[in-house]
Amino acid sequence: MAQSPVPKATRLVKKAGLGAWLTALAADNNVMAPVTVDGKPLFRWIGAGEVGQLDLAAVHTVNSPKGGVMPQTEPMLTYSAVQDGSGGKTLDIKPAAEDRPAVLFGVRPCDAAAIDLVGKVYLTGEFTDEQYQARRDRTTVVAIACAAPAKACFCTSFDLSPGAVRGADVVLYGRSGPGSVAEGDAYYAIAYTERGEAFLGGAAAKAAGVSDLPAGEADKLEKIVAAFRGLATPLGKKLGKVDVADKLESLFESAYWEKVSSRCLSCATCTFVCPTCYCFGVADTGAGGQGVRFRYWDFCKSPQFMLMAGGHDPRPAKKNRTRQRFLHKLNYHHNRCGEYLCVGCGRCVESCPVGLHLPLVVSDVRGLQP
Amino acid sequence: MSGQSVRYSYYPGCSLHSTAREYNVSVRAVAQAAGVELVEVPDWNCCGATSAHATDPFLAFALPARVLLQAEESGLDILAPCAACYGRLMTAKEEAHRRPDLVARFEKAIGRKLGPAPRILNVLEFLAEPKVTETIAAGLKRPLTDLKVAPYYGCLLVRPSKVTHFDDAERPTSMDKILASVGATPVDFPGKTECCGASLGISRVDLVVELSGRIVQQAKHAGAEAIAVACPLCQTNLDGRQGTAAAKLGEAFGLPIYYITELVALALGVAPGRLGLGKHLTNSLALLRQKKLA
Amino acid sequence: MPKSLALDPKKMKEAEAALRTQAAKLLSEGTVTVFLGHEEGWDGLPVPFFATTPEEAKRLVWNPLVAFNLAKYLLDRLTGEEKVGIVVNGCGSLALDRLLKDRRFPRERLFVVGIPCTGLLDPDKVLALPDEARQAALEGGKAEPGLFLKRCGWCDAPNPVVADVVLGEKVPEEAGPQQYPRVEEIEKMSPAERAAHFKTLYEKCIRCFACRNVCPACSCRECSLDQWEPLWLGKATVPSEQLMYHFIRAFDVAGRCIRCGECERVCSVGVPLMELNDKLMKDITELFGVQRPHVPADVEPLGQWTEGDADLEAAH
Amino acid sequence: MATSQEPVIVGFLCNWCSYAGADSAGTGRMVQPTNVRIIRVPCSGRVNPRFILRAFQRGADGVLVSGCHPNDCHYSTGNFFARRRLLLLKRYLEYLGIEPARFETHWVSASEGQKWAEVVRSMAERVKALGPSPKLPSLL
Amino acid sequence: MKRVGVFLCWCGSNIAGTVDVGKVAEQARRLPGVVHVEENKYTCSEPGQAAIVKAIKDQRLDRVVVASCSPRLHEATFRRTVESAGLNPYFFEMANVREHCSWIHTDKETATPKAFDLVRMAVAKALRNEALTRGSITIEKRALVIGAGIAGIQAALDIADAGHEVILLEREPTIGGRMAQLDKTFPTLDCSQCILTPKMVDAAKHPNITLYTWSELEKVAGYIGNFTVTIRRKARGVDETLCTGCGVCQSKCPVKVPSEFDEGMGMRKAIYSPFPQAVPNRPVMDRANCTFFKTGKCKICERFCEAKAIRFDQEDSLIEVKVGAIVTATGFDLFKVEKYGEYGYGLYPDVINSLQFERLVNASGPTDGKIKKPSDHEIPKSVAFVLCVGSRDEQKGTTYCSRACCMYSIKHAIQFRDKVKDGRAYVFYMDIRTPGKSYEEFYKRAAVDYGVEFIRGRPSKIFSRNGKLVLKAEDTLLGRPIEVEVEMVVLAPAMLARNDAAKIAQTMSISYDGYGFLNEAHPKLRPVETNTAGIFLAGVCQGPKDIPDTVAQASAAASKVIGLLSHEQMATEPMIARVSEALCSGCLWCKPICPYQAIEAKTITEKIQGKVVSREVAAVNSGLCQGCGACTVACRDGAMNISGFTNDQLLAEVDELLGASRPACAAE
Repeated sequence: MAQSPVPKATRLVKKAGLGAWLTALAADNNVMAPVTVDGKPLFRWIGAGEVGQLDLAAVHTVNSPKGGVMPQTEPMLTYSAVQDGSGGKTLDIKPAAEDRPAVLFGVRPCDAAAIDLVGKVYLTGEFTDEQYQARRDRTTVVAIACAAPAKACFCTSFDLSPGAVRGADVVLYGRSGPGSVAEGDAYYAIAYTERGEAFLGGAAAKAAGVSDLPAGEADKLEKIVAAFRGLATPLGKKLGKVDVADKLESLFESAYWEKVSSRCLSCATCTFVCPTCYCFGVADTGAGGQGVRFRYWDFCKSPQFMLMAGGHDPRPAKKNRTRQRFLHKLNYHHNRCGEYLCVGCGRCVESCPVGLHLPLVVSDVRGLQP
Repeated sequence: MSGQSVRYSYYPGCSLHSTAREYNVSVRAVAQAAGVELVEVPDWNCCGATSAHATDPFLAFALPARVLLQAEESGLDILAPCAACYGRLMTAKEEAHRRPDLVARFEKAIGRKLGPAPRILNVLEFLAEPKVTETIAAGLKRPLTDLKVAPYYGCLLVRPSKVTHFDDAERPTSMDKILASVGATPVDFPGKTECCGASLGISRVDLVVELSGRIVQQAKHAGAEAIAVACPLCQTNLDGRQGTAAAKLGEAFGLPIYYITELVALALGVAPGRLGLGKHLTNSLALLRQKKLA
Repeated sequence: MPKSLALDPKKMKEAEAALRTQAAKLLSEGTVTVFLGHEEGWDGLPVPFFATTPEEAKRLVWNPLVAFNLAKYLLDRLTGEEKVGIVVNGCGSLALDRLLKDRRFPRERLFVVGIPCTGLLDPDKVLALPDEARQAALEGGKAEPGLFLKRCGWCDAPNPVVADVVLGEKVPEEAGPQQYPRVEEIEKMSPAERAAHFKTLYEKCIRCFACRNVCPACSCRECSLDQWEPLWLGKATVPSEQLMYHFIRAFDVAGRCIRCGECERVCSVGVPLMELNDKLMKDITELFGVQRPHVPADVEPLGQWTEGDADLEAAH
Repeated sequence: MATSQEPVIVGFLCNWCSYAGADSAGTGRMVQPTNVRIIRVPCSGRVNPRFILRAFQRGADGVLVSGCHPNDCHYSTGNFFARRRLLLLKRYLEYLGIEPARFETHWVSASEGQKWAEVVRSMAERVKALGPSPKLPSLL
Repeated sequence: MKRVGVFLCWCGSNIAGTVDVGKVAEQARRLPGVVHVEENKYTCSEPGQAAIVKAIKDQRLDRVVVASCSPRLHEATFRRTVESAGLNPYFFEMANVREHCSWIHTDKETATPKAFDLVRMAVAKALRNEALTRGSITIEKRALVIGAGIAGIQAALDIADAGHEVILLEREPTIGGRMAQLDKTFPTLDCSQCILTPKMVDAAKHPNITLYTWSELEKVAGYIGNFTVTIRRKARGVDETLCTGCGVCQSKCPVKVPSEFDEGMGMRKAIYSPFPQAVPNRPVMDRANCTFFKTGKCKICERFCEAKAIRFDQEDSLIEVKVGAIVTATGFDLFKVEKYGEYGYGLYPDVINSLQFERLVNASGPTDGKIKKPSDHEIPKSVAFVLCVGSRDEQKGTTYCSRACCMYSIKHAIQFRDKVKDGRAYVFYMDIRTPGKSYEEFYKRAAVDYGVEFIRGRPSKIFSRNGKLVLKAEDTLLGRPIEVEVEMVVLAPAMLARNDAAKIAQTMSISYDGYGFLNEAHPKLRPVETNTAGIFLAGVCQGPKDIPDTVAQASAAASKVIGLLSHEQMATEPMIARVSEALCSGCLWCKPICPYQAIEAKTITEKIQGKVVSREVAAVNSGLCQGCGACTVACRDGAMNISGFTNDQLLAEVDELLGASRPACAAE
């Protein structure tokens, strides 16, 4: 595990105060938080009126909070035809309007790590995605450590844990340690970035009764944080550390891909619930000389994803597309960035209608002959 | 008489309560004989004939519309024996479809919604209703055998046809059929639908005398012994102008002018004495006695 | 039509054995080169499985959790010459028949093993049960009606309608008009309430297209909703497009939906998709007298007309 | 967008009867409200219910399909197919929360300019009474 | 990038009076793809079209939008214009801002934005217009003429003389139609029969003409150049090939019923030829009145028929013919004058209608040409002719003028004065209309030479007085009421469309107006064509007219047919269904929907993932497809499309209308 992150500020927030905090935040920020709609836990933008639906019980929302920094559909620019001086016309192009600052609240450590992980794709190297950068710059990530990891959780198969800090500005740790947080109980709110520090010192936090740590609790805090970080994950235990990057180098042509992909439905469930999938497409919509250019999540499992004008498709079959998705996560990205493109959230395990997911592939690959 | 009683809303209008009381009597007598109940429209008002409809389009609509509204509650078909009343009610019914502006103004003025208008019957339609025809078919007490009667329809029962949708406006036959059904001999004559002069009787007596006189003359030349009418004003003009007309046209007439309901009532056995035939100006009892009908 | 649902795990066990034998025989004799069935997946739930050798056929399972309709996988094998074996229960055979009627797979390249069905359980619900209750349901057949797949509640075709061989005895069928209580409830709402209802529940859609991809009535080579010209469906995931996606798709399968409910089952965010399909099927029955097509007619309900169809103009 | 202006009704008219009927109304100078925008199609049977859904999606306040009278179709049976599809669609739209008056189907022949004008007048009135059609959030 | 030119027509003040064309132009300049916007006073005029051609060349336009009148009027015109400039004609698109906008609106404030909407939609569609090529089909070189009155006979003879086969269909027992009932024709007073019967004989004997009398149109399928027509040959009761036309059967038949041909003025038998010169000279059996069919006994005709041609057991038969063109000449009915109760028709026997008068005055008619009163067979000394009975009367009849009644009533008056030297003839009229060569002179002659008395006034009533008929009217020239006593009254009824005109029109898929008259494609420029290609009109079925006009129209229709049949092949509209084979899944649910059986399965081979595979897709027979588009809706793949009305184009129109820029013009 990497070196322990250094707290910049530590506060205490009562569970009962969370609502007030979110309400206060919603006044000046776009707030995204887990809520339950018709029985399904979802990460959603919520208004002040929806704070009551906050639901921190489920470890996994169906979707991840990645939409908070990579909206599924995001306007990039607007255009309109206007008359120029000489009776002709010209295009008036305006960048998309900037959103308000955003707070992603109640993010699980795996999802927070995913934001950082994906950020490397967008923000490092030759090109910087300015729109993504701007969005990240105005986003505060408030994570919450997992008191009881779910059956499909395997963040520990990577350099993460139910109490990990990566990607988060603030992490909330249940004051009584792993296990459920009772009513009347409280969270330690620990800022690990300057942004987080400012956040905990902000007006909204004050309004919510975020207080200083009672004297003498520092020791207890340290133990509890360590407990969270030492927590095992059920699937992680079964899977162990993911270690297949090198082996996959030689398995591109393996018959395995044909076999494992045959039951794939070619739907986007795995991609869209995955916190680390980041591919997008660009499209225009408009009429009469006005319109919007926007990007939207695309998915490599789609038969249209690589289809080129003229009909050629470099990945014509499910085999090619399935291989692409898993090699990207387990090999290509690892080669480029030195880490897997997966944080072990387990959503693909839970959501794939046909049980075709990353842990399965990892475990299958281990058994394959190179 | 078979079956249970049938009910109609009854709109007598001003004439049947005043100058044409005997018309009222005979309509009710026929109704009674046929086992039909006539329920007078509560708090009815003037139909707007002549004065209102000639001067104020809104009032011309509003007056009959209110009558329809008053009748609405009973849910019954309306019988309007006076041809002018019938014409005004039918016009209002037609305008209610065509003129939402009038309806809106009316509803605002009266504070109530105007529902769909009921069926409006003139007296000839009433006499062709199943209850009445059944009664006639069941047996006449006093068939009007040998009585040659010219049916005179006047103008308002059949015109304008797009409002009344009743009979052939130029060659109506409904009254002919009723007369035949009670045993009389209908006499076809050219004056059937000519104008009697109507309310010009007050301002242009000379015209009315000529118009009414010619109608009576044509009926007589066609062999009629009497004329049947279905309108109070027609009755008044044809009946009351015969003397003056005789002088003008150089020919005496003496043709009794009966309301069609009087003849039907007689045939159904109502005693002539009950019908107020004495109110007519041209002797209408003599002919009946001569034919042994009274 | 509330049905009396009774699981028979013993029968299923017998069927499973017969299925393995049958599939192994078909594969070894070369009648088929692949056999479409289920095997036990990572977490114990059956997943679709394609056996290519008699050896692999031993991995085939048949238990109360084999909810997944296999027919759609035939499309992946459309271009070959190979003969394909497939196992179906009642609803699986309806899906198969749908594809056959849509001419999406040649019947002569198919060998269909049918198994009469005594009901299936909802895998998600079973998985969430405590161990003992799960055991009781799966092995003892003791399952609350709520544990069954929704479609079992309205199933009137437990026996395969297409099969080359049937394993096990026919199950008695309960015929009767289909009931649509959920639709009726929505019909009682005001237009504004209905609009709000669909907005709330349908804007959750994440446009993963799992519902379409699993639907046996959706078998186009390239879905028109994926096409760019014309752009039937905008790419933006905004409520207006999310709802339109489902509204269009439901109308496209109107009269062709087999009421298997797989679209709703595979939806990860829980969009109640059958509310649309059922409404259309209910109206098609009411308006045109066409029942849920067990064996789809040679002409679709919307591909025909009669002089007696209600006059639209008068409907206003 | 639609709130500040007159409601817009999209009309899909078959080329042979209703489009010609609307022409007749024009030739006869039969004054109508300006709400209807006509899209010419060969036959009412050409009208894909998706077009109608699309129009409502994009904020149409009403949609009107008009074709030849039953049995009078230029292509003999197109309007019968249309009738069935659109009948189902009408109930479907209602179910989806679109007020019934926003979608109408009429049969107007080439000679029925008067009827066309009346259809336009009455539908425009009904749609106006309903107010603007609710539009779901979109990028535009 | 496409280059669209938009041409906004003022149509004089027709459009510009209600639409601010300049403002629309200014807005249109902003539309995507639009590189040229131009206003014209009259775009369809020579200079207007020249401007389009010039702009296409100068501005390198590849799409043209004209905002003017209805495409039903000028789409073809502008397509030719665009084509003449070297552009594919289907790159043209039209916005109907006249019939659908300026003519139906009064407020410039709202009409202008609407016009702009229509232009936007047309531009959006035009951007998606594709180059289309016309196909060709073989033409069946045979024509069908429906109705063998003078119009049908004339058309049939003209077409046959040009060397094409003609099938002449007539539902009555004989050809000849209304004209055969007439005595003399105005204004020349030549004998109707004398000029008609030779033509009837010509038609019967012409080697290119096949005559089917006592036959009706059952069904028309197909399209221009390739119609398949089903004809019902009604059971005649007589074997036409054996019958010699000797007439013994009719002379022996014991049954007498009023003759339709004589308009009830004379009698005929239950087996009969309507008149002696009937063509073909073969009787028909009237089963409704035949004693044998009523009672099972009689058969006198059979007994006397030497040719053994009587067939009691004959049944209707259906025959199918293939033709390339159809002329509809189905004629007219007369207004039922009974509807004028005040005129006493039916009550007074001596009130008759004009056609009855024709029969009375006709030398071969029931009275041998003597004008006799039906009541007492005496010669009337005075006759009143009443015009406009049913014509020009919105209350009881029709709004239109029947066009021929003035002239034939004048003719009747002259004929009466000619035959009854001391008689008096009165004509009651509203207006005397004589718009024809030598017509006004004819009218003058009636008044001056024949002393016909013309009274301007419409009788309000006809009644009987002292055995005479009295016409009550207002003489509107004198301004006073009059009464005229006559012995006979002749009512001139309006000419009406056949009572089954709508059915005929539906059978042929052509349109008809509110009166039931069949519609021409354009009232001025395409007067004998219908909106269904290959079907033409002649005679009164299209609208009231007299014999000269009818014959002229018949020849015009014939010349159109001759022109069509002179080609071996003809170009077909390319706006028909087409399949994207790449998208087609081959479900073929489109097939049962096609009304023309134009869709079949077709096997294609293609490479899929490197493998050559064959699969079935739908294929459209371009000769059969008519472009209705019903199949497109059944196609979920989006593989089926109609060229010119593609899904893409129609959606573009919807999107453009309702999209972002909707308020662009209105907002200002």
